[in-house]
Amino acid sequence: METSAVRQEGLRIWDNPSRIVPTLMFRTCNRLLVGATVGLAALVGGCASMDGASVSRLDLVKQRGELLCGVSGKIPGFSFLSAEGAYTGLDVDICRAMAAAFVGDAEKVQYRPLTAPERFTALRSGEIDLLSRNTTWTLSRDSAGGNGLSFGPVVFHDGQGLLVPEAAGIRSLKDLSGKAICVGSGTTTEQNLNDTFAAEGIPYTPIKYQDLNQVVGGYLQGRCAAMTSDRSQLASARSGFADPEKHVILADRLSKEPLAPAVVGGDQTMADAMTWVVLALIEAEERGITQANVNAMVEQAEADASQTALRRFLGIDGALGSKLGLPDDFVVQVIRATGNYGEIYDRHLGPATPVAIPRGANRLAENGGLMIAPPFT
Amino acid sequence: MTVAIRATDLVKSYTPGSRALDGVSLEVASGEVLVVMGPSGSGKSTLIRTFNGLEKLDGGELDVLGVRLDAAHEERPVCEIRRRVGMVFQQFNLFPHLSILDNITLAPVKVQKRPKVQAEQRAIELLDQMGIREQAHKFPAQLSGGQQQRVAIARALALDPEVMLFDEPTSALDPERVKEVLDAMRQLARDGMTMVVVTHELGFAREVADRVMFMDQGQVVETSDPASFFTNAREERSRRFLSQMV
Amino acid sequence: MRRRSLLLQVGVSVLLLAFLALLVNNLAVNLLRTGLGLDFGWLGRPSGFALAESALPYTPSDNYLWALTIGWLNSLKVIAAGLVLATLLGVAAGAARSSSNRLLRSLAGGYVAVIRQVPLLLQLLFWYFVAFLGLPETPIGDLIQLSNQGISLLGMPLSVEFCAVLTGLTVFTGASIAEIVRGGVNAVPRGQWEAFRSLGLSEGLGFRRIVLPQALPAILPALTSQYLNLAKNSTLAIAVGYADLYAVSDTTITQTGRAIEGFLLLLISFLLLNLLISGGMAGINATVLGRMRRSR
Amino acid sequence: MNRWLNRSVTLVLTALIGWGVWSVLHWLLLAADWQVVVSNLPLYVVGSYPVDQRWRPLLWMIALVVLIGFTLLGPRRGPLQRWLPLIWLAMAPLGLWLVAGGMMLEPVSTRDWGGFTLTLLLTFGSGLLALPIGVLLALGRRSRLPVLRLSSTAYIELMRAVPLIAVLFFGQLLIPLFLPPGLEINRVLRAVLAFAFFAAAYIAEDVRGGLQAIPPTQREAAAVLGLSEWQSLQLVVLPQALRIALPSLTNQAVGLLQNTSLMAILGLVELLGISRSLLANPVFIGRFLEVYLWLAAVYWLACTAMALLARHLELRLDPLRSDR
Repeated sequence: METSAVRQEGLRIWDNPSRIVPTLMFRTCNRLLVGATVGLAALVGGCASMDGASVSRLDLVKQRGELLCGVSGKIPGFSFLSAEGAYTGLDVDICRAMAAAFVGDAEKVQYRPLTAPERFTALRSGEIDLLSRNTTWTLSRDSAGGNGLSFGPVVFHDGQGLLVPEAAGIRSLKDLSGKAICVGSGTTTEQNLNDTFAAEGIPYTPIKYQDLNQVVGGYLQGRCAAMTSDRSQLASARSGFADPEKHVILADRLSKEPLAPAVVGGDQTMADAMTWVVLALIEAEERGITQANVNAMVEQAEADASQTALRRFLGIDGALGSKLGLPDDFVVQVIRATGNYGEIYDRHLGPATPVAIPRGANRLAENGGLMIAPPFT
Repeated sequence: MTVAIRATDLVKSYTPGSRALDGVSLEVASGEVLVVMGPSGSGKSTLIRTFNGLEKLDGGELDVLGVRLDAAHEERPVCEIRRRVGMVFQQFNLFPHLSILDNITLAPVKVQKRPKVQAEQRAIELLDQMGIREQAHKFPAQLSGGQQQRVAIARALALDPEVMLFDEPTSALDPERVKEVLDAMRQLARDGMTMVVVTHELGFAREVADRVMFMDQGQVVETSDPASFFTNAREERSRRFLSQMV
Repeated sequence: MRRRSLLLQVGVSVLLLAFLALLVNNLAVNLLRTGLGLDFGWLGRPSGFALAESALPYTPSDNYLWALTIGWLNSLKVIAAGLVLATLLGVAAGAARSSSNRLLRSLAGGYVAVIRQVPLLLQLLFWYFVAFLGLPETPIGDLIQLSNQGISLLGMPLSVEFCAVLTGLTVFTGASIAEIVRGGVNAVPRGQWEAFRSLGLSEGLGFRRIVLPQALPAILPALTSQYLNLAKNSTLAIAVGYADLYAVSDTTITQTGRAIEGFLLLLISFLLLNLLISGGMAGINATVLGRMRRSR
Repeated sequence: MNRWLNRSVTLVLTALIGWGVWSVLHWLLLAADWQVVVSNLPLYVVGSYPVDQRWRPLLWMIALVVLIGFTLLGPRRGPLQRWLPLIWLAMAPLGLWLVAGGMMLEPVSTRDWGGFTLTLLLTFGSGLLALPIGVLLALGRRSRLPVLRLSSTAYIELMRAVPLIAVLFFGQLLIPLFLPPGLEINRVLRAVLAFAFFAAAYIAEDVRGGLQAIPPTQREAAAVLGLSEWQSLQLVVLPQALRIALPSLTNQAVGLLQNTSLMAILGLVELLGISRSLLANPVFIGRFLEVYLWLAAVYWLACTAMALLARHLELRLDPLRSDR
């Protein structure tokens, strides 16, 4: 019983000295409690059984007043360190939306730039609360017997492709037989590459790097005949080349890559909260609610009792938020902070940006895409 | 006359089967100067190192200034003895990282908790007495061996000991430096200090010692006054030793 | 006093054990929370990832254990080659620093001064991304072919990743070895140099036959620790895409989520490697010292 | 004949050096584009530190540079010289306060720390932590008590057998698994701890070497003066041992500074990490050589300054080059 009380209060050392002072006494008590508890637990040894699952990570986040969000930090359009020193991108806005819903302030996010190989360990170990880092949703990552994560809805439908220099005369996978291919290690990209080429019986040499930046470096320096990654990333990388028109993305699609945020498995409260924040972004776009008009929409809905569905969505009726452990007006908070899904997409990947990826499969279902939200009832 | 040191049947062995001290008994009176002589390996250094607990006894009993030491002794009496007994080594053993003044004041300040100013005043007095006052702010490596050994004597005296132990204080010195150290020791003896001196300096022994003790193979061969020891030693071993020395 | 030290020891042991127990207990609690216990069964499952180079046959359908073994062998390969080359370079540079030619001396001095003050990781990145990937296609005769796809020496193909790691480790460790050699050589009395010169021996011969053997007893122990450093530093290969033990472990840990188990295996492998190197060096040390003693 | 050999070596080397200098100049003047360095200068220095607060790490760094200059070039004697060691020690807490904030300054979270500031903080922090741990381990390894001796030895040997990257990996990703649920240690602090515990094992061996070089008679001399074992250690043995170990401790410190670059592999944006992020920017793609040369210059300067400082300290502690 003591243990759960202790666990809820995350003790953070050294991060923010100003916060330590006012709560010092409280913390000292807590530290003593932790000491006493773990001391006892140590005596009992391995027999100690603790029901850690009963406390959701969401409570910890709320108590801390800040979301620890794992991002890549190196992919333009998704998460990238701007010259001003701030992270921006679609993945980053997902973190911000979560923070707006969880703690009421989109700026209360600590970004942890993670390499692909370390991201799951970081999530599992509690180093981050939520992973929003170009992560492909797969069975083994989602399952308790695998990486033990819980994925949210897809925020970007991608597919793996191959980028080759046009002059090399490579037109299909067969032309890559025996060639070196640059790939990021520890990614599904690596496995898809292997699956596809093994199935076709084409030999190749994988040159593995730790992050996309080095994959691009290796490719541009001519180490590999081709580089492979999600097609969105290939497009984003190519946009920065000195001569983008001299590189082509092969028509072959090596995989489907539904990219989605994830939290640690077995924590239904946290997973649900994450899921419905993403869905709210999509639903808001369906309903035409934007950052600019959200306040007006709220006023309008409050005035007009007949708008029952809208009133539920905006948290005026129905207390949907409470069911998730969130404020009832979490949707409003989120849209105020980041805008709807379409706005986020346009801001970072739209035609006006340097990356400029056509929306394609990421359009709303009503426009022929794959994005759709279940009913908010 | 009070007894400063009384030793009864001291036994010390480093390796099983051979004894560095083999039943040594002696008495040193307060104010007396005892010179211990003997060939190397005779156990004389070991003997005086037992007096302040640098060597643990394997047998026998010691009474130093009223404090008892034996084979089973605890730490506390050793501390008490060391506070009241000073020692000077063959290799001076000054602390190379401290200035001469700091070498002398270290123990008075840290152990006896005397005020720093007072300790320094006393140190200067002692250096003056040793005739090396102007070296106070130098470091040991800048001094000659004779000067270093006089600093070592001053360092021991700074604690106002009741007994001084000298372990071959001149053996590491150049011959022309020996005299200045012996002079300092002579002065000390004249002032009435109780001294136990292990040395090969026959002249010093003849002139200063109240008694001379001759040791060989961990045993006391003979003890007598210097005049009779040097002119008319009783034992064959003593005579052979003396004839080699001269 | 004896009782006090006994008490102190018991206290320390209890504290240490309690601390370890606390850590292990926390680990157990945390693993339970995420529904995973310690388990090495996954080692037998197919890895599903390819490796760019392997000393023995390997395909993605081989199991994780075999993949890790290949990684270990790759590490061993680059370490072994690095030991030999770094020693040669280090001894040459160390000798050059005592050379009578001033230009050669200062060149060797500059090499040591620059290389030792720049992080190895940065040097590796330089060798890989700038030096080796910048190589133009240059066949030098039939036996040596250079290109940024790989290097072929006497018909033996080497990947650029391997070459970059090897070069980086060699150059970096060589600088440290040069310092050690110089220290050892300086410890040999100058009279020995004058002696062989007066006998009419050339500088090189005198250095090899007279000075170096006398410097060896001082050099060897320090050399061992440099060799161990080289082995440990080889793990930085991950930064330039060479499939060494650490890189394969890293991929394995990500794919399986078995961080603790993977880490334990990594530790054991490195302890093994260390034993191998220290054992070998102890042997060499004994031989050299034995020979010196006999010749005396 | 020997002279001919000498001359030909000189000739060949001159040709080689000439060729090297010519191609470097050629590259510098014609091919190099320093935009990637110039336009991102603030990022290299402070990372993503809030723009309006950047003066704080900058102030700290300027203070450091001034202090280095004063220490190396200032007057040998003088009132300030006596306080120098204390001022140096104060630089670490000062830097921590300036960078982290709190106490009148706006707090800045560690996620915003980066660039050379983070490199220096990691080095300072872990170095200051590692030294006392290392000394304790060295003493433990020489202890008469078997439990203390064996556990210290085991720790030292285990740490020295393991590559640093594995220790850092442990610190970043596995330490949380060993903490009670709910207890979190900040990521930068975890890195500092990992570096400190790693370096402590190496420092322990250097200090042990120093301790072994002190003759046992020094302890005896201290004992007969009535100094307790602790006093003799603190006043007589350790000061001498540390002075003897100083050159190797300097090497450890320089190594520590260089090794902080490994955090780039594990996702901290210190100097090398921030550079790798910058190289991912489409505008600067492929500018490896410029960035790496620039970094090499920075690291070289920092390490050389450190070595010079240590050399200076060595001479100051040993004004007479006295020796037993």
